[in-house]
Amino acid sequence: MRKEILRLENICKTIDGVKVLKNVSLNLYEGETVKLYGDEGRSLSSIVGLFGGVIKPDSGRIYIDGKEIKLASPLDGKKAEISIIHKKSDLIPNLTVMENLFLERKNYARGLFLKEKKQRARAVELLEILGLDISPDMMASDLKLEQMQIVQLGKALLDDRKIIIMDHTHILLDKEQIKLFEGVFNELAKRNVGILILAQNLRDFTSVSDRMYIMKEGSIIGNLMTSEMEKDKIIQMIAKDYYSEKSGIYLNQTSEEVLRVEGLSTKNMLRNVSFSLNKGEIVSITGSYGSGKYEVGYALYGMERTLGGKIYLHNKRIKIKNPSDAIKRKIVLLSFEKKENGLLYNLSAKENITISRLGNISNFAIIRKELENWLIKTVYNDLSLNIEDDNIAIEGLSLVNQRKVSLARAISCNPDVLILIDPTKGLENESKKQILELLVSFSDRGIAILLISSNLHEILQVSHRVWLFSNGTITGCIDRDMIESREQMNILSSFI
Amino acid sequence: MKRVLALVLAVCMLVVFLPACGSSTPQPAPETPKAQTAEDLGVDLSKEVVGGQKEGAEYNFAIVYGGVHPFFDPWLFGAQQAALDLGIPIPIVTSPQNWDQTEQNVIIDGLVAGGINGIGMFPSDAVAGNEKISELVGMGIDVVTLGGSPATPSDATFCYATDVGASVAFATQAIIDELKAQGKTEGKLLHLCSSLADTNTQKRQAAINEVLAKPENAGFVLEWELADTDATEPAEEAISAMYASYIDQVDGIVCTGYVNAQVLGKTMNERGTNDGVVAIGIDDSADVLAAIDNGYMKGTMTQSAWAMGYVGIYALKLLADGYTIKPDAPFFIDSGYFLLTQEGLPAYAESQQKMAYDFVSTMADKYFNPPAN
Amino acid sequence: MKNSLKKQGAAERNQQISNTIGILIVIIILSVFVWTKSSNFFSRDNIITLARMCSVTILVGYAQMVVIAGGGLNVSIGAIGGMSAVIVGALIKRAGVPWGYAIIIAILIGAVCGAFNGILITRLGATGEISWLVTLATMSIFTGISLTITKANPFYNLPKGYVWIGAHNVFGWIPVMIIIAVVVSVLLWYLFKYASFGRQILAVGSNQRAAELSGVDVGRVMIFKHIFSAVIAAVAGILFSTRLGSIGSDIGGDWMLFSFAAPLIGGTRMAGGRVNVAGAFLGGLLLTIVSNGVVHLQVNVYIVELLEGIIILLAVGLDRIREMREERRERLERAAI
Amino acid sequence: MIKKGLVNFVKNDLASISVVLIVLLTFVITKSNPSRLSFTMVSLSKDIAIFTIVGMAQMATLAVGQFNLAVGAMGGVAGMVCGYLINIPYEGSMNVDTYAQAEIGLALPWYVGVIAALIIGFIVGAIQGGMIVKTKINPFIITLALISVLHGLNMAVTRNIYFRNLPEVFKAINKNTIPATTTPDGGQATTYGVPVMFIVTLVVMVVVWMLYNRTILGRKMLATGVNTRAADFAGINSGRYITLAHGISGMLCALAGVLTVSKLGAAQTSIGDNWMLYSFASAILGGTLLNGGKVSIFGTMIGAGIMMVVNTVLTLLKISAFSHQIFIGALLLIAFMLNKGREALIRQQERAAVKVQDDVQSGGSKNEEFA
Repeated sequence: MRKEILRLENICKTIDGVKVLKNVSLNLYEGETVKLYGDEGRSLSSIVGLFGGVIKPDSGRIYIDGKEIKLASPLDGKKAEISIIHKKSDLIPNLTVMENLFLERKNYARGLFLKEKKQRARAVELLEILGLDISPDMMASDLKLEQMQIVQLGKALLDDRKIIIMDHTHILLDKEQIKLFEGVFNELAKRNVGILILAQNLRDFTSVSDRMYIMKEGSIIGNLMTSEMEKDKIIQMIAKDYYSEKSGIYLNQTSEEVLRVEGLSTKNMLRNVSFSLNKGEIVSITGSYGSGKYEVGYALYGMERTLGGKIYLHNKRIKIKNPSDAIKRKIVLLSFEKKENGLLYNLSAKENITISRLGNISNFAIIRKELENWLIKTVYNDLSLNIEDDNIAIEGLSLVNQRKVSLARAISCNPDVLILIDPTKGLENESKKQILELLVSFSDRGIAILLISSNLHEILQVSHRVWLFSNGTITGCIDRDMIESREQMNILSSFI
Repeated sequence: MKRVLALVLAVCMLVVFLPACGSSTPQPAPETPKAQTAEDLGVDLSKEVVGGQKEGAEYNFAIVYGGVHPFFDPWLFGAQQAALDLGIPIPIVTSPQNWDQTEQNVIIDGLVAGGINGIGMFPSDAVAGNEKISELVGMGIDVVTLGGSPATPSDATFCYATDVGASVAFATQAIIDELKAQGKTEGKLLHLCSSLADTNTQKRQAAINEVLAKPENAGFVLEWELADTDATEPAEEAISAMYASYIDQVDGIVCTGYVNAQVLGKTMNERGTNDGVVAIGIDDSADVLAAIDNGYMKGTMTQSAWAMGYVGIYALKLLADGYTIKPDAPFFIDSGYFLLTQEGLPAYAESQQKMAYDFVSTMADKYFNPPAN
Repeated sequence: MKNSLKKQGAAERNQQISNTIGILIVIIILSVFVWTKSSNFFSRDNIITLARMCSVTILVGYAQMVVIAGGGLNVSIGAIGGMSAVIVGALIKRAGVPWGYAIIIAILIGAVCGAFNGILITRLGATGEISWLVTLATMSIFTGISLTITKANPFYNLPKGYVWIGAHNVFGWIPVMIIIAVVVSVLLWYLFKYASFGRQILAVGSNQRAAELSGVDVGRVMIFKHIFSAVIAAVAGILFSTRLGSIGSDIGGDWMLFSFAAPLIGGTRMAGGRVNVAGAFLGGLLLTIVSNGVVHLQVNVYIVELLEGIIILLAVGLDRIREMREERRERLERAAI
Repeated sequence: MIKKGLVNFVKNDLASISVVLIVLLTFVITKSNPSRLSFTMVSLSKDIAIFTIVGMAQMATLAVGQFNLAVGAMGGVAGMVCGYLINIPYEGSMNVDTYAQAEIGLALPWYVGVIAALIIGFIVGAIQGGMIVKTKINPFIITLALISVLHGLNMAVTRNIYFRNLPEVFKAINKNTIPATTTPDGGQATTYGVPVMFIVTLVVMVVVWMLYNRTILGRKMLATGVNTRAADFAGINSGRYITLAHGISGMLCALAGVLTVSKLGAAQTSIGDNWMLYSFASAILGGTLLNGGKVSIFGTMIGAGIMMVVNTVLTLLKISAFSHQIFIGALLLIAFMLNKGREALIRQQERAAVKVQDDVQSGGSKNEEFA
């Protein structure tokens, strides 16, 4: 029996009132490569945070080499012989590769000064092992993303650490690069290093893994040996609930076109994106991290400089320069991909809702209270929202109510097109359902909804059509009727 | 559109009506009195100096203030008048923005680079200014210090300034004498002093204490010093607070800062009374002169700021012409001070200039040796 | 759960009130303390003096508060105030413009200065921590302009009507200056409470990105915020010059410290998004009482500056403690859901 | 065309600002009186020497993504400490001529005073950094309040005294040049050397360069500056390095303060009063990024050079000194714009390299927990 080097026992963690980790237990033996597959990036990130010492578990224990340890700060993580490869590079951009590699290495320095020659020799050697054809004097900011990750792997190697955690959520590597990583992992496994790969897709690294954990909504629902691994089985395991859940929702669709986009391109991301949106239709855009799906929304909303492309609203060509322009044309975007995109903290729910409509409810720039109250009341009725005290600061509300406040703001603008980015991110099942029901009710009223999301769950539940996005353009389109089929499921899930 | 129109209308109305409410004919400001030429005042300027344009001599002079301060304002006119009288190019008159020696040095460096060969300056800092003066003199640039003296020993040719200590001592004694004349045997004095960073402040503090320590002045004490009141805001704040709190306990006020004297004068004019306080100001700001005229202030210690500029340029011209300072000449040349009271007010401007002319008419003989050849 | 939320909402509202009452108590204690040492503290003269001096401090605090509310800092307030006053002086004395027009023109020029600040900040994309550096540069420029205008020579003998503003007391007790300060306070309170513009400032201050996504024109709000701040600063500078009876280039030179202190003491959040107009008013009053009390108590002049520094440290310390308390409350709340 | 030119200007920033400095210097050389040239250069080089160190003091805090408004106050305190330690007390009674003489002073050797001042500077800076790290209060407010506290403390303790009876060796830092300036009797100096002060600054620059390019400490401070979070992940105790950076800043302020004491020939409380704006301007002009993570030591010297030479140029152009401040402010604005260009350039490079900029999925949790 090989030695167990890492064990998590019943780890629970709640963030923003959402249980992201529910009684998670897993273990890792030396020389073993284990993949942890999960559908929630947040849950996976929390596990990374756990090892990094930046997230403290609410309950549960961590054992390393059979000894219980506490990870209270990043420094503890270092001491605990764990190397983490973060998905977002933690290389220091304006230091060179070599400087980054040896940033923390005491034995490559004499007192306060650095031993440059020794460092250089080691760096060259290391880059060769890693198969990276770059100079050690290259600035970290000039590296490509995957190269950055490999350099981080190099840092891990340099450490001679026993455990490597790789955060692979939402990263798109091409086959070559995956091969490179796999080679290094194999090498490491021979040196008895335990490797834990956290991934949100099924493809990558499955072949090098000895085992695979499957995580769904924060709890581990399966632990398979690679030999037992069948894609279909896993998909069924994950997607089981989706089939049953989605049937209950009535879908409404007309053929009156509201929005048409032709050949939209931006400087950095989008290439020639064309699509159209009908009245009362919910269309989802999904794709992996970095595919450009979010940028579509922002470009439509006037927040990304567009290089080319035409946007037609009700068959009339329009130009959108900024969000207030968009709102005037009844296109509203709500984004929840990052916290700072969301709400106006410190302000009350009421103020949050009416902020986009101040021009309409004020006279001579003075807000007329009766108009404001009327607007609030209308919106509350519309959403059957019940916030008893709408003067309290927004932080005082539960997460789902905060979301509803955002939706209320959107509805207060009477939108024709509603663009939503990750609308249920971070919510619990019950709350997710409430939000999705609201979306459906909007579409019933004829609002065209563009749902940009990476959550398979919600896409499958409410969409009429799904567009697959990669490399800045639409690569596939799936109609609702077809989503049922197994093949489409496969395509979808491989993207996510 | 309607809104914009309404707004524009409102603004227009405001613009039209508001000024109409106030009285609005601007009163012409009493500018610095028009300088009269020496002949007007019946003073003979040494012909040699006036006409003595030495062959090949350059007269690139500059006057540098110590910092931004209203006291310096008449310097410019004095210096210009001197240049006119002497028939030399109009000197550069400039100033650092703060009372900061480093800043003044930077300006002087620039002037030197531009070929200045004589500087009349008020050192921003009495002690630290000396280093620069030594450098300048080492380079063969003539330096005279005006208004404020550098700490001695100094390499400057001489210092033409009011003896601030003596001036304050005189004022303090005058206040005490006045109080005694009113029949008081004891009294409390208040000292409104200038910036603490100013070394003259220390001199003045010492002078006041010296006067009060005299046996015949027993009974008169210095109640309090309000320091750092040589900028308008702190002066306004401190003086109005002082008026509100303990003016009734104070018998005499001696001001040693241009701005605090001005604010005190303004406050007295506004109150229309001197609250039974004997106050002596310093310098000749409009408010102080008005307060004296109204009889609220007993007087003000004046030093001729105009003369500073005039004498400075005059002396620089002498030095440029090859005159040398007599070895036995004193370093400090007292520019004199006098207590300007209500009676002296009408002839004030004239007397100030006369003082300067009188001084320069004898300066060359008294303090300088003529050029050897 | 709903109940607890409701309670919390009330607490949220009450916090501003309790905060304001807190400052009021400090003011009362301090006043009584000074009064026991110097019986003239509550004399009519001193009350008028206090009212006059604090009206300027309060306005300066407001000028800063408006900028802080929208998430920023402005160190050029004093320079704008001083420059506006100097322009009034120059217009009256050099150009012979009636003083009423002069005031309006100077305030408009102040507004232009604010626009200059705002446009530079938005155009240079200077957001966050370091945006104040732009105002440091403009401070130097504005100060330079007023020095160039005055050549260090103050304007004296201002028109009677002009000086009347600073000297007159309504009913013999209420200085005109404080009336103006109160009027501005009411306007500001109204602005932040009822005007769409005020709410947009708060929105940008609380979360710039979210405000932008909500359709608030962030750039415009930033520019107008600075214009607004500059106008208040100009009013403060001009008001102060009516009090002084002369206009020199040194007006506004030492406003920087208390422009921050007044709103911060009053409970305006440094990070932006929350203001307390009444608090800033009292904060300004408190600062004035301190500097007035220093004269009354005849505190040694050498330690006054030290005192000021300590007061502002205390004020930010309090602000931080409030913030931390709130953070903890938020955490507890999250855990409870 | 113009845009391309500007981009090139920013890309080769060090070279371009050097060109600006050279142009300005050329102007000074051609415009100024030939016999005064060497004097002007010596004076300028002394000013540049001091303000380079002041700029580096600001640079040290900018490197960790912060700033220090209290550079001047720290310099003032350190200068007074140094003055007190090395001043030879005046004995005898005070009269008008000696009013500015301090009766106190320990008359210690000059190096003791200098070292003590540096230590005090470091401690004061470190306290400031510690306050910022521990209380998490906005550094602007902390350093602003500390200006008053330090300056006030300086005034309250010293009562604005002058220490001016300083050892000759100490004053020699200002006066002497290498090689020594020779002055024949009564005449003008014939040869001028490089002022000792300038050499001191060059040495300090090398030390600071070593610190940032060759030592772990420097690396870690830069890492903290560019991305505190990433630094935390890399196991760097960012708080410690922020504190250290403020300490180093304080120490450099102290050094500048000591040099100013030598230059003015007296220790006084007003030292450092006008440093703040210059410190930012020279550091930013020189290419230190406001967002932290990049320092430019040589650039700081060029930046300080531009700031100093501009004053001379303005005086030579006979522009009223009252308007100088307008130009200084405008220079700071230009520096700010340059900084923006540099940052945009770096971002552009990053974008070109990294396909994906935004960190997408874990946003929620990260903002909560990792911030």
